[in-house]
Amino acid sequence: MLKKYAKLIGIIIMLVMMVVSVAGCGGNTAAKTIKIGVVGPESGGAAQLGQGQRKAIQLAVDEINAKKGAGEYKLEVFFEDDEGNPTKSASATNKLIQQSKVNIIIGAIHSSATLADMVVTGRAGIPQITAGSTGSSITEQGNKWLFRTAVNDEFQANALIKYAKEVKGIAKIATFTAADDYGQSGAKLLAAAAKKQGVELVANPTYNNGDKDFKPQLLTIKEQGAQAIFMWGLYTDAALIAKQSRQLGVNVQLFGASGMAALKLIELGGDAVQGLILTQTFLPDSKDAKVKEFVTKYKAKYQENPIPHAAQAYDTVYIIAAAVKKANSTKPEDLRTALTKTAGLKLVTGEPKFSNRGDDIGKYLLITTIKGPNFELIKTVNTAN
Amino acid sequence: MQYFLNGLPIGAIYAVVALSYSLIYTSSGVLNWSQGDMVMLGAYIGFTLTQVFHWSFTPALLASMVVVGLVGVIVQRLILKPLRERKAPPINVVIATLGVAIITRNIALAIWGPDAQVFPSPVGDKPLQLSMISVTHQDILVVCVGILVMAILQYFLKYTKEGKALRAVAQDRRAAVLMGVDTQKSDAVAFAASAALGASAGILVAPIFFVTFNMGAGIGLKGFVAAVIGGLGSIPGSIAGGFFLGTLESLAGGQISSGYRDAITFALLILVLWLKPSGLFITKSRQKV
Amino acid sequence: MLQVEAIKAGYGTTQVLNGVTFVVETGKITTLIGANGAGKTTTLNCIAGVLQTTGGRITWQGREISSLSAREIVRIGIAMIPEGRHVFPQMTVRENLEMGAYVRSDTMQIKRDFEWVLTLFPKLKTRLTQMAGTLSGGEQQMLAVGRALMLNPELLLMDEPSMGLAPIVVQEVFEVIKEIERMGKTILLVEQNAALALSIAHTAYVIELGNIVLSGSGQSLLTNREVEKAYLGL
Amino acid sequence: MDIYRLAGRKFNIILLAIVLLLPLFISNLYYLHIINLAGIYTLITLGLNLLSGYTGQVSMGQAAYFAIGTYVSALLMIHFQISFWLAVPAAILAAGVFGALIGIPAMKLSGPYLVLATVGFGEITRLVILNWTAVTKGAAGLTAIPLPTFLSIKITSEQDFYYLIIAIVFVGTYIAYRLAHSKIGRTFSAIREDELAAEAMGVPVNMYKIAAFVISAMYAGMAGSLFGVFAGVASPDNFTFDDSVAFLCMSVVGGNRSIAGAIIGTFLLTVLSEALRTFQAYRLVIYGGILIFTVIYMPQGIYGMAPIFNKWIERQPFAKLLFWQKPSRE
Amino acid sequence: MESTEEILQIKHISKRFGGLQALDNISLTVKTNTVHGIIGPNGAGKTTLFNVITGMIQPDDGKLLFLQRELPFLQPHKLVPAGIARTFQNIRLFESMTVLDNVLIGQHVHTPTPVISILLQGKKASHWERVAYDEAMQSLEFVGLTPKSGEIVKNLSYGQRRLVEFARALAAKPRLILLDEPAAGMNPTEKAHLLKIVLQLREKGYTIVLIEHDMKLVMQICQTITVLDHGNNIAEGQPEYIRKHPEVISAYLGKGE
Repeated sequence: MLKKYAKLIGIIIMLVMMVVSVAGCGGNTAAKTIKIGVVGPESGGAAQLGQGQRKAIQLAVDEINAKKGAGEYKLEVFFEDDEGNPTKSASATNKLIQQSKVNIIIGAIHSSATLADMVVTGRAGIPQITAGSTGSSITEQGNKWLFRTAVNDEFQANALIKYAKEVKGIAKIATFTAADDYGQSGAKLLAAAAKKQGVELVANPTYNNGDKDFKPQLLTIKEQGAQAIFMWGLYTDAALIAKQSRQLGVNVQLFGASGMAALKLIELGGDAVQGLILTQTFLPDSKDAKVKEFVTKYKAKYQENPIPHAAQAYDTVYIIAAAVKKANSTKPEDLRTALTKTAGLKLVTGEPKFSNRGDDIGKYLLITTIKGPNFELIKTVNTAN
Repeated sequence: MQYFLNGLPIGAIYAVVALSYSLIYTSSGVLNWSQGDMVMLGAYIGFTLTQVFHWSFTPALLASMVVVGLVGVIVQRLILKPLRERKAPPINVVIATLGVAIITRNIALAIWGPDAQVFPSPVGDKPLQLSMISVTHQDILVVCVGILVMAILQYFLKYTKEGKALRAVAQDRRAAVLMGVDTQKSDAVAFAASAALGASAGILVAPIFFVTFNMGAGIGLKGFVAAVIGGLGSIPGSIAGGFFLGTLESLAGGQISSGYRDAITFALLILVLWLKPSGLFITKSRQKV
Repeated sequence: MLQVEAIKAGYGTTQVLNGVTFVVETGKITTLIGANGAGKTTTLNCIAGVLQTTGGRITWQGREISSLSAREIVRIGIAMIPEGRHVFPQMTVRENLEMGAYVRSDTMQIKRDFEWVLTLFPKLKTRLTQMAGTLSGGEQQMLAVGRALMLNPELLLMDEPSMGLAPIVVQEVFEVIKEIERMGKTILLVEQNAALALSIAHTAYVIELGNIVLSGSGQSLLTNREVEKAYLGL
Repeated sequence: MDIYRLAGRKFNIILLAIVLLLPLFISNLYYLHIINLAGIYTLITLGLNLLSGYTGQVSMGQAAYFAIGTYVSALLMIHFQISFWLAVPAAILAAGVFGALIGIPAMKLSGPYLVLATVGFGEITRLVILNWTAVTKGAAGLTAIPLPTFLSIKITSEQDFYYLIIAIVFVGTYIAYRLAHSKIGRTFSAIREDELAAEAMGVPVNMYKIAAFVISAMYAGMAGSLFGVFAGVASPDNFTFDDSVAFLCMSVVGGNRSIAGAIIGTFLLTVLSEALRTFQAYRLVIYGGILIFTVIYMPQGIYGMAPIFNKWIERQPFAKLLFWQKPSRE
Repeated sequence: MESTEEILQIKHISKRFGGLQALDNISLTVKTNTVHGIIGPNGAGKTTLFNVITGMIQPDDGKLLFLQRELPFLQPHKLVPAGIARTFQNIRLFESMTVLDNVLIGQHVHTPTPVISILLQGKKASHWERVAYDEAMQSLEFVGLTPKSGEIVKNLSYGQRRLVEFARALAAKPRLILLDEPAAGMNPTEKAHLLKIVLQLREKGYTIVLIEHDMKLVMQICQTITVLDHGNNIAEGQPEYIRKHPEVISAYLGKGE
């Protein structure tokens, strides 16, 4: 009969409750503290992004607390690993909101995870700022709780195509993008931008995550006679694509977006990525004072160069600190209002200012190229325009 | 032609990984899901030896095969042996090896970090342009070393005492016992040999693919698919399956659809399983190692 | 001399041997005959160390070997030719023979024994590179015998060498067995084909339901009506 | 009526009360969220137990049916404004059809070949979802999946979902229990134990095998529909090979030859993977270690251990109520 | 109550496995309500013949008539409804299920599977479950295993497992029962018990074909015995006739030199 099993269900629920009551004892709320929850992939395929984000946020929180940058409020930060999995990300966000009682969420990095988290933050009414997801579907939904300090892919796609057409005189392009949330949105935006600016898109192959052999697609691109390849994916993929295209004798101009902007790209790609043009929001060896200061501190603490995601996450904490100070409250609605009015900050990656969709339109968009072991700035574009 | 050529190096690697599956499957009937992570481990050890300790390629290859081979023995002793002694159902064995895969992968993440690492090709990756087609030195190296490794395996199985014992156990466990063969030892040898095979595949792909902690999952699965397409448990079948899968992927990716490339591979796999479960390249009764 | 004293054994909860006792004299053919399921193969498995006995003892040349594993039994020079031959089908004839000498390390002597086995089985000599699985049943039986001889064993355990073979081939196999005896090897032969086994055996034991019910010289049992009874249940 | 029964009945009432009132006690909605998630996964594991535990057909592709359930119901709800209660049967049906589809080649396969075929099916499904962007929106996934309503009550909060999920899990458990403890379950087990003997006893083995695939697919499809509305979004990242593996682990760790095992395994591993979050990088190492330990030392899963402790349990009044298994058939 | 009606006719069946002629143009007839023994040395083709009858092996040639109707090959699950049940040489039970469940599987084709009723715990389901249960318990009682009905099969002794298999075949309510070495691994007491059961079954009107090596048993219970050797039917007749048949004796004892 069912009884036997019903009992077992009972036990499990009880065990869960026990875990609940034991674990639930931790959270005590001191007055005048703002709790920030951070969700990101600290393990799994994109672990380097999540770990960079974590390091930068910890750095920013320590600094702000040391110099009382958020007025009377002390910043307290909670990190959760989502492995880049949307279900786990939603659970982690839930945990931060319900158990750690955070007032605001930073995260996630994968667009699919951010989208899943948005359901949670939206239902709970907690502001969420993603410093890593660039997919256009995130801000297209008109979710009032969501802000983005990563640069919108649409800006990047437009800027890149424009640069290719006007400066490099390229008329026929191919896109080569990852079949993941990031790449698929990039492909769509690049195609739209190309159409808008009258550039012919001759091929648009994709690849799946984890693919390592890109030669078949590169051969197709070659056959179609593209003058440039626009990549939209992670730096490991980009480095391999660059290498394999050179091996196949596909010596066309390569373009890329901020997702692959890491010094590792140059290390991994070697000669093949020399001359690659990509947009990014942050250059560690920039002469800008803010950048220099950030890089110096980050290096001192972690003995490595920060990745662009780290810079964006770092800025995000400063934006939150300013919003708390301005709102003088940790209520979600007050924080949200204060965030929408963000202005007058000069940070590492720009002068943040949110559009009514939640996009940061005060970002500097840097068009850079790879020269030797470094990125070299070609031109700075203000996304507000 | 170019598509076909491009499939060869990756095919060689699939073939080596497929062999490592076949070897364990025939000799001890175990479907070892941690095989892909042995590839990863081999790549990392090779990377560490060449890049951190500045060894040259060949000793690094050999050392990494030895170290990963030992890992294989440890896995056999600590996990497969108790499972066999307890006559565990096959599904438990599969899950245990999955557990090994999870552990190996995450230990690698803890040791070497999440970043991809460069493993420069020992011969450089400049392309050789031969009229319309181009291949790199590394590609040639992969195919050559891959074939060499397979030849060494073949030599080991054909001409050494332990190798022959391994085949004997695979073909008739009971009779092998009557010959005085220690089946536990030959299981361990099978695990060591197939882990070492995986390691060699890891070092070969490393310059092409970079080294990442999660590189094993994809290569492992493809190697397994190659083994089954060719005929799980057969050496010539596994090799043929590897090269077949490599070239098929190259063609499917270039000519049909890159996004659906793996879907095509798997659909073919299910078709092969359905119509000819013994493998495409095995003509008569299933041939064992 | 092999002495089997009151051994008991079985599979799981079923007892197959209920105290089997017999002796195998050095340099002679001893045969164990009986109907199907009487316990012949089980007895051989106990001697070969494949199955552990649950009672009684087995001694070989004065040394107790009841608790040795199959591997250790092989090392002390006892070879078994299993029922159904069990050659390694995907290995060549040569490799099969080499597997027989697996536990030996005296390379020179192995080479000599290899030649010797080939003179004993000239047919195998022409098939050295052929896969064992492609041989005919009789050839496989020869190979199984040859493989066991590659151990250069003192004692040879043979389980139903006539099974599944055409009568003419069975004759050949038995010729070889006699030949091996002439070389001074000790043989314990288990057979269902009683008449044939008795005709070449020095001593014979009839086993029924896990007990030895009859013994005597091969010739004497050949004419004994009791044997027929044990087989046909009269 | 013996004491066991009497106590059992009283216990059941208490249990029912606890289950129904649980949301009132749990103020931390995160825990409710995890319970809800585990409840959804339980449906998958129940189906998987019937398939792999009872019928002996291992599947490493359950995530595919889960995905089909999610996408079919979510797309129907988004594009055709169909109510959740109509979308669910459609999703279950669709998943069932695919279950039959993979069941057909599976008839001829066993062991690693069957495992690989199911893995292949899972991957094909995921890749199709990923690349068929016109319908599935590709990797970006479906967003704004509508919330279900029940008698004009909109189900929004974790508590609402709790009752929705618990009700469906209850029905699902009941059905699985009835199947498992009937002629059908008995026939499934016979196929697992010896296909040839079952065939010789007149069992149409192939038909039953396909039925097992269809049932497990339907369970996963049901779970998928729930998951869609619960998470509000769905993307291919939710339905990977790793997820299929996780479902299989839940089934085996809990004990795949029982219905209770599905519930135990699912809740345990779901809670465990959340609880281990604090251990950072080593948590997956611990997770892997637990898997290996379980399959070696508890080959029948945790529930399979219960009879071993029966003697001990009998002496402990409280434990007896919970765990004691009557030694023979009811 | 000797009957002359033929229940099973095997006509010119041949089967080759590679180089081995396992069955060579075998014909034999089993009469209703008899115990028919098939004997012969190892490898004579006895089990192959059973496998052909039960549809597990497709013969190269020949046909089978059961109750004057032709039997299809390769559809083992259709044999039970036709009225044939079998046991296996190496005992093929559902090892980790209870004795009762094993026997209930034998009932499979005789009770409907009312899915809806099963799910709703309906009357129909419980009625048929009860019917099946009663039948199964009767089979178990017949072989004397009632007290063991709740045991897991793998915990039973060899002889008991043979009986479970027997009970399972009985539960299929066949006209014809094929027993493949039913006495193998049994001790004398168990054999005596088996003998009694088989004789009782015959009294009840069943027809039984058995393969057996224990000649004593075969001679005691069979009305007709067929002797196979190397795939050939070398003798057929009553026990007395078989016992004295010279070819039978030489087949068993070997021809010597």
